[in-house]
Amino acid sequence: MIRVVVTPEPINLATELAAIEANGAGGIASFTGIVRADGGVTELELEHYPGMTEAALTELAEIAAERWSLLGATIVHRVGRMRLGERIVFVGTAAHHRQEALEACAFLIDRLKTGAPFWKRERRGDAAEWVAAKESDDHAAERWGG
Amino acid sequence: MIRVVVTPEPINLATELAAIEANGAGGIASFTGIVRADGGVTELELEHYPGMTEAALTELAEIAAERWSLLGATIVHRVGRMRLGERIVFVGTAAHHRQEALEACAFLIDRLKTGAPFWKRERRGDAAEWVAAKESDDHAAERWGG
Amino acid sequence: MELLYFAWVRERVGTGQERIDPPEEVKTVADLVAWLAQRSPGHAEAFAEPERLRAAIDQKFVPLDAPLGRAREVALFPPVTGG
Amino acid sequence: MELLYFAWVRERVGTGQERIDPPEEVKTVADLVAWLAQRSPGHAEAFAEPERLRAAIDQKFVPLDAPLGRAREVALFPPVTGG
Repeated sequence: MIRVVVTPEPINLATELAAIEANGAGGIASFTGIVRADGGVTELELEHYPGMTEAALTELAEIAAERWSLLGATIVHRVGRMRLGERIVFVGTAAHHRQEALEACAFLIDRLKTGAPFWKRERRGDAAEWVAAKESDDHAAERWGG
Repeated sequence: MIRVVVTPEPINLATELAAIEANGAGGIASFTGIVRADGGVTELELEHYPGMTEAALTELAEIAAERWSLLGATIVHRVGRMRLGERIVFVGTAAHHRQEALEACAFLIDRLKTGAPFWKRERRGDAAEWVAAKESDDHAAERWGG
Repeated sequence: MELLYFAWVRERVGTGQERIDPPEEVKTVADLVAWLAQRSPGHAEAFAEPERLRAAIDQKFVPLDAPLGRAREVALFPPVTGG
Repeated sequence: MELLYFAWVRERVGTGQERIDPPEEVKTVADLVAWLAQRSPGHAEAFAEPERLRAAIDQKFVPLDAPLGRAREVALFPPVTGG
């Protein structure tokens, strides 16, 4: 079962994990991205492209579900303003075997970084700066082929 | 911070995730293994070697923490009797970057399968059978070298 | 044609959305970017370096040399940085 | 020397723990396994196929040809199946 959520509300990990476990799999892998104090960051802001974002994430989840025979795939991405320590993104995968769950989880977070219309702005006190795309993220996304 | 727990109690995911998030990392990866109804299994029983188990898991976590510069690593393994759908094992890793967290998590679950003294017995109604070790698990553990 | 702008493209243009009717010689996304750059000082600033831009037509990512075809919604934005 | 047995080794021997004092010619884990096999029908059944056994000395995994040395605790068990 595929679950895609784009929300300005804090991500509830217990709720998401319960949902991904409800798929009856033997293995659940997850990744959670959290706002860090990178170089003095005090707040993070996420802009997105409503409509396209949900479609792009759903397509990614469907690709992963087929490629790794997943029983479930969840992507939850927060948008709007976030404070240090808050969750930006949660990816969860459910499969019969651990390898499939783990690989699909790595695939989803790698591809999400370069294949979904989100833009990050870092705030440092009163200053705000759009985050530049990283070449390392392109390479990470490309290693999955396709 | 390394956290190793071997317990007959159900694994509380929310508690474990909160603990691993408390390491202040940017990325958290996790894997949860769950009792499946494989070929009619109705219950699972886990035996272990008290003392050696905790030492072996702690050593694994320390190896991973060093190799991937982790900010935190958690291994929780349940022992005793478990019903279908219950969690057998939780592995969580915290790192600055997602790649490190994800790789270390895959390493820990692969190595735990062949490098810690646990023995599984599957129950199917009144019949009980010790699970045979899988060659595929040996290969998965070996791909990490060392 | 509905245009959408995101992140610093939106900020430089001064709006996130506008409806435009480009002339017939505007055939690709790159043509559109060059044409838009003439609309205002804000547009000029947003579209000065097309190599820094990415695009989507009707909510699908496309390269800048993609033909506009019967596009109803075109979005212009910097490389994405989610996750 | 403290001996520990786990899983089906424990079940076949009939106990999870026993204290033994092997003779001097028992120098390796494999020697110990062969010697233990003579102790009872249960031991014989547990230790009939040494290639199916794994071992730990003082809580560290060792191969079956490892010398016992000054081992205080030796554990014998099937290949592990955790996770």
